Amino acid sequence: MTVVRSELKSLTREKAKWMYEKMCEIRRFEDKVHDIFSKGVLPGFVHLYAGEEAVAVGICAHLNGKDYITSTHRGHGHCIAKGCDLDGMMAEIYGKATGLCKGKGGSMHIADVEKGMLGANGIVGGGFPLAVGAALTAKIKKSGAVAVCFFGDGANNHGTFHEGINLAAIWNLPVIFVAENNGFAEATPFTYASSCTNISDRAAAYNIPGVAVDGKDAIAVFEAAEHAIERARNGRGPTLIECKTFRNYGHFEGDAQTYKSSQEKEKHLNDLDAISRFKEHILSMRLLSERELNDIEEKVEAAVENAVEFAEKSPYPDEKELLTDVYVTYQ
Amino acid sequence: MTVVRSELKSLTREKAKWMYEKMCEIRRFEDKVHDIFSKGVLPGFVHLYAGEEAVAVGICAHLNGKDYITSTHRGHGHCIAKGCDLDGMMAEIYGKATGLCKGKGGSMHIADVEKGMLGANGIVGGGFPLAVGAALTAKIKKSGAVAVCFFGDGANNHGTFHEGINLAAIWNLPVIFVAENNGFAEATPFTYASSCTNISDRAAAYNIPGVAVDGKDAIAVFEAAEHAIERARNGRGPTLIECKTFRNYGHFEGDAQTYKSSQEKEKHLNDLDAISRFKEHILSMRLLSERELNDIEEKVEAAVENAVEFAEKSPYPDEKELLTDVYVTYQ
Amino acid sequence: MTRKLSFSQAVNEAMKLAMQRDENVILMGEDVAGGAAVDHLQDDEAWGGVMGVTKGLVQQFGRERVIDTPIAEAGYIGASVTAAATGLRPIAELMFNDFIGSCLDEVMNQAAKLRYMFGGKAKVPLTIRTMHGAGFRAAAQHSQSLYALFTHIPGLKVVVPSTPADAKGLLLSAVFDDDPVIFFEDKTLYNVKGEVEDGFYSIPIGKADVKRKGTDLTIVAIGKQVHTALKAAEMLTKKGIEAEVIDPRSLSPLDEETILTSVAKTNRLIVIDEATPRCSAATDISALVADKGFDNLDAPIKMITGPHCPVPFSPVLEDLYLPTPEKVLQAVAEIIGDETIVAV
Amino acid sequence: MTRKLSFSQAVNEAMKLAMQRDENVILMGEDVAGGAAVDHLQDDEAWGGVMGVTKGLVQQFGRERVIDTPIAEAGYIGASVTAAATGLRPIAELMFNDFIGSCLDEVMNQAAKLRYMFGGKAKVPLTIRTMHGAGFRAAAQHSQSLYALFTHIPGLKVVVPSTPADAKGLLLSAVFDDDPVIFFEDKTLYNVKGEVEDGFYSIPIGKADVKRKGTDLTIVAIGKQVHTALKAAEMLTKKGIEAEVIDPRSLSPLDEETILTSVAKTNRLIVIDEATPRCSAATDISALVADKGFDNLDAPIKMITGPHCPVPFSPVLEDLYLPTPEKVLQAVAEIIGDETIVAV
Ligand SMILES: Cc1ncc(C[n+]2csc(CCOP(=O)(O)OP(=O)(O)O)c2C)c(N)n1
Ligand SMILES: Cc1ncc(C[n+]2csc(CCOP(=O)(O)OP(=O)(O)O)c2C)c(N)n1
Ligand SMILES: [Mg+2]
Ligand SMILES: [Mg+2]
Repeated sequence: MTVVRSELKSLTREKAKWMYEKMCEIRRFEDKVHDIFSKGVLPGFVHLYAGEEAVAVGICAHLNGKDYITSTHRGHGHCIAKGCDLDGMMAEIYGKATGLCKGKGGSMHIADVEKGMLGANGIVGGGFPLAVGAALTAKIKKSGAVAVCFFGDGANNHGTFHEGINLAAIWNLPVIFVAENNGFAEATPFTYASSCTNISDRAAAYNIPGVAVDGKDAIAVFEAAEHAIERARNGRGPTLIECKTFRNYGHFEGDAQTYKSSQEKEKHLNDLDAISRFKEHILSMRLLSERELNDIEEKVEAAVENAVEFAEKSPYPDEKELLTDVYVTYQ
Repeated sequence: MTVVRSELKSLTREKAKWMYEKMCEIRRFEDKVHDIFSKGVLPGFVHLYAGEEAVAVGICAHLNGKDYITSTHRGHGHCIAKGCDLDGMMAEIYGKATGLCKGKGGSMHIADVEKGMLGANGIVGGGFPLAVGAALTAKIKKSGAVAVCFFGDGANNHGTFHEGINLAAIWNLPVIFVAENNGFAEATPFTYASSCTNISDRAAAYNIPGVAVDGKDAIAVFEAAEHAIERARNGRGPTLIECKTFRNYGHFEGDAQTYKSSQEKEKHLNDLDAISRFKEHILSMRLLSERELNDIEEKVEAAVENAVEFAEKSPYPDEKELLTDVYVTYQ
Repeated sequence: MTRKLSFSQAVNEAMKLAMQRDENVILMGEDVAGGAAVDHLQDDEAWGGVMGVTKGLVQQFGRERVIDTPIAEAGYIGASVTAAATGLRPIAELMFNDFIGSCLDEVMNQAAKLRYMFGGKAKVPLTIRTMHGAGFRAAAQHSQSLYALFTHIPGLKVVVPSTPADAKGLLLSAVFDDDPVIFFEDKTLYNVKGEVEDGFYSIPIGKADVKRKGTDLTIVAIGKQVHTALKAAEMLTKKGIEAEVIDPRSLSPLDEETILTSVAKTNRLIVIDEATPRCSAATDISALVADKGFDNLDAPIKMITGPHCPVPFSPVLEDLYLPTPEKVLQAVAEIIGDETIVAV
Repeated sequence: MTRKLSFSQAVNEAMKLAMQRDENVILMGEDVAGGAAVDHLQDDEAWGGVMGVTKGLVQQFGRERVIDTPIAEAGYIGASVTAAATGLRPIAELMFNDFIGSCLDEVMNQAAKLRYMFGGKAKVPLTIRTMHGAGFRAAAQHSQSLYALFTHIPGLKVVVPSTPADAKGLLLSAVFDDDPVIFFEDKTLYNVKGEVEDGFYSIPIGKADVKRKGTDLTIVAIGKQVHTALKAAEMLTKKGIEAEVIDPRSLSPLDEETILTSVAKTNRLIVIDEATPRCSAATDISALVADKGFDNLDAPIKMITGPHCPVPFSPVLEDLYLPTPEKVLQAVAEIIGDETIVAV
């Protein structure tokens, strides 16, 4: 179990509440999508974030509405942690007109630019340069915003990792690169595909701080993020945070996961579960009561049910939508 | 001056002779191209290698005919060190039919695949994956060959640096990555564009050895290469060698080099000159005599004059060559 | 002897035969084996590609020849170029053709140009297999059909098969071709079955196949759209219109002669290409005929293509995106001047 | 008031005006300033781009807005996409269009598609300036004209100006356009001079310019080839043939109307495009007319393009590569059926 870090003043009651709620939302949302998908209702590819909640939530707990994030193909968790609307997300996954992207993007492209969520991304490694660009705007416009780039262990071998981090480093930009090392890229182990021992070790190649944390410990992530984001906001440049984590489901829905051992799966679904650990933690810190947590759980449950209902009742996009939004003025 | 490394047994009389000859060939060849270019005779872009001779020669001194190299836009030196024919090279730069590539490639694409010279490359960073591919063949075919990837400080920020080195590392391939850090990419300083202090520091990100050497000291390069190449041949994987060097001319012909200070230029053209230093060195080691070195210089002088004459007298390619060599069978 | 195989099985069989025939043939790509270096994993449980197309190959040929790669397309596709130039005959898988964005340089500036730039002193016997096509609800970054980009680039050969039998024979040609070939596989065709000859056979690259004979109209269709064309042709028969359906099978080289000969007979041309319309294979074939076949043309050349927009996610929109037999009939109605055709 | 400016000066002036008008306009690229962080370097000695096109801008706008980048095209072009989406209006320079190989993903899958994938909730006011064209003895990897690739991709606008005045007005439109625009500059045009209006003006993207009026034949020519067309037209006048020369100026969107109207009058079309021939802008324009202008056509549509091969280095071969007025005359002779034209 996680050691109580009493010095963590920034983990206020409100923060803890928010974090618990968001973690539950992600878990519930993903479990639900998993169920619906297995019934054959949902179109396309879906990559679920369940199991990795502590990362998105521990990081985004420090962000405000002006801050930016870039995400991945496994983007639902980042969206929720950045405050995207559950109804709009679920509708998007259904391909409905009421979706956050009017149904045109789908699971792999959910975005809410107004909220600083610059999009899930179907291209592995696509987010690095995009995070740099948002941070460049922040720096030039002196907005005080930071940009967080979430990426997987697989993405850490793509050329954009190198180009993006180097750019952020030489321009001293407020970017936090957050590796979600869940051990696998599809069916390929991190240990096979990456020559580094830890992704965070690669930070040295750019003269920026690199830290590795237990990514299933929301408080550890929260703490690491706090330092990094403060640093970035104070104009001291980028940080690379590696969060060691695990995805509860397969790479995408339908993956038998033969490449994972059953002990590993077992352990992560039970003892190491991020939400139970966070719960225990805040209970033992007496930040929130059992009762309060239950209330949150119920609220979340209802919100997700609601989102599904909303999505199912929503209409599909109008035919004319095929040709809108290609250009600001379609030609 | 360089300290005499008496333990360097592999630097035999023959080797030293070869090295001195190749360094002189490169210098003479490039100075000549510079002269001809300034008369407006030569077409296109030309990037001269003069000043960096110790790198190509110190490395290639350990290669045999089966080994591979990949090169850059600044490729003449690599070609010469890998044994390409001076006549064919010069004719290529002139765009003549007798050129190594029948005049179709030009300075930026000189190649001699038979000799393991896999091409100069107009694309910065283009060489990393190409070196990996050649090494993969060597490994699969168990040919015992190694592949050397020459690249500039500018290329070290390109995504292919990261992808190429990571691949070589995880597959444990016989590749030697040789950074020619001449301090500038065009007019942009290494210190601005790269977040690392030394390029060799980046080796740690791939769990491979990284060494930095004085790239204007042929013997230092020779020594570092010896270890790395032996290692690669013995199946122990890639090494990154950074050679700190300096180009005597501008980025390309016509560059006023306002970004370099005059002291820097002065120092490099005189005290730090790689050829004079190597000469002094082998004289002081009594490996070769003044007389022998003079003979080499004369021979080289004649060979380069000859190459120019050969190129000038050679015919341009036949019109039909426009459409040959696109495919093995042109369709 | 022939058996019914799915498109995916046919592609798999071609790779198996190629690897059996020549030990220089290797296969590399993301998860083409799957589970590299996972101790407890039995090779028969390994993924064999994200769609299972390479399933079983690692079992038969081992991880020395069926090589999983990191997500580093520039790196491993680039490596495959020189692996080819130095003596191997690699099949490199680019999982989705959309990922060419990560490795265009290696394909366009290296693979395609090495031979020419080196004055003919190199050859690059490389096959890049890649998935394309809309209709899978895979959205804008996983649904493109980008063969036009590759066809534009001299030095590459571009193959887009429409049936299992063609896929097998063309892939075997591609692997043993001494030039770089980009081999497109429509992800929505993988489960489509067809008769496939067993054993080793190859179909020459650059030879179109007349998938249906006809006299009144030529339809040239690319990849999966060959099936749209055949459906439209069936519908047109009821109206007494006999469409000839040509499957070019390779876009580069393009079998101009078969197309021009057909148009000389039918005097009308429709091209079906699900890719986006501008600077596309559709315009390419159309322009060919507007020049060399002009004197035989009795009607405007119609192109049925995807619209000038990214592929939308929502099923209702994606269905509108793709060509359909109905859209073909609409075009036929226009060039035949008989509106009743649309109602077929 | 107009003055004679070179193409390069006109482009420079447009950037200056844009940066003066809107502080959100920034410029980034390799050596666009030059000598970043070199202490002793005076800003007026800085390169200002590899061809000097951005010279002086860093002096006027400082290194906060004129930003040198490492050789990391995916990195900085990708960054420019979101810099645009989050409130800046970047001009990103891709030194040679051939380097798109290093950053196609950022252009094709991000810049071009963000708006659509996000359901219209993003805009990407980004201009990518890039050099193209053969004739500079720069060989296969620095001489391509790749506008067809970009035109194929929905979501991008593609501009290819042929004169200094157009370049200035179109670049100003591009920078203040809310969609991503790829702006092509032919490196062999940089020193070509022309009259250019001073002050701020813009030319709408999507509007072709009739560079010469004529009645007998329409020539659509792209970029530098407009000048080839004009030369050919002068030569044809002597034979009593009046060619109309249309410069589309932008390929995406394409001003179909101006082209179709011209062909309706002249009944003949030739397209000149120095890029490689397959799936090209030439085939695109040809296919347009073979469909929508078919009824007005009296002759095959001819395309004068580069051949299906990489650009060779040797000057003698490169000269053969490019379109020439003589090749145009040859095509005119064919479609007019008068062989004596060739001898003009
Ligand atoms: C450029 C690119 N290459 C390949 C893919 C196919 N792909 C999608 S997800 C994935 C694995 C990503 O692994 P990782 O980065 O570890 O993220 P995770 O799925 O574990 O969250 C791959 C290979 C892609 N989408 N984009
Ligand atoms: C992908 C790519 N980007 C940009 C260029 C333009 N360019 C040619 S050489 C060069 C500088 C290369 O610097 P470096 O790698 O240090 O090699 P050096 O010239 O110093 O030998 C640049 C930017 C290119 N050729 N390819
Ligand atoms: Mg992962
Ligand atoms: Mg350099």
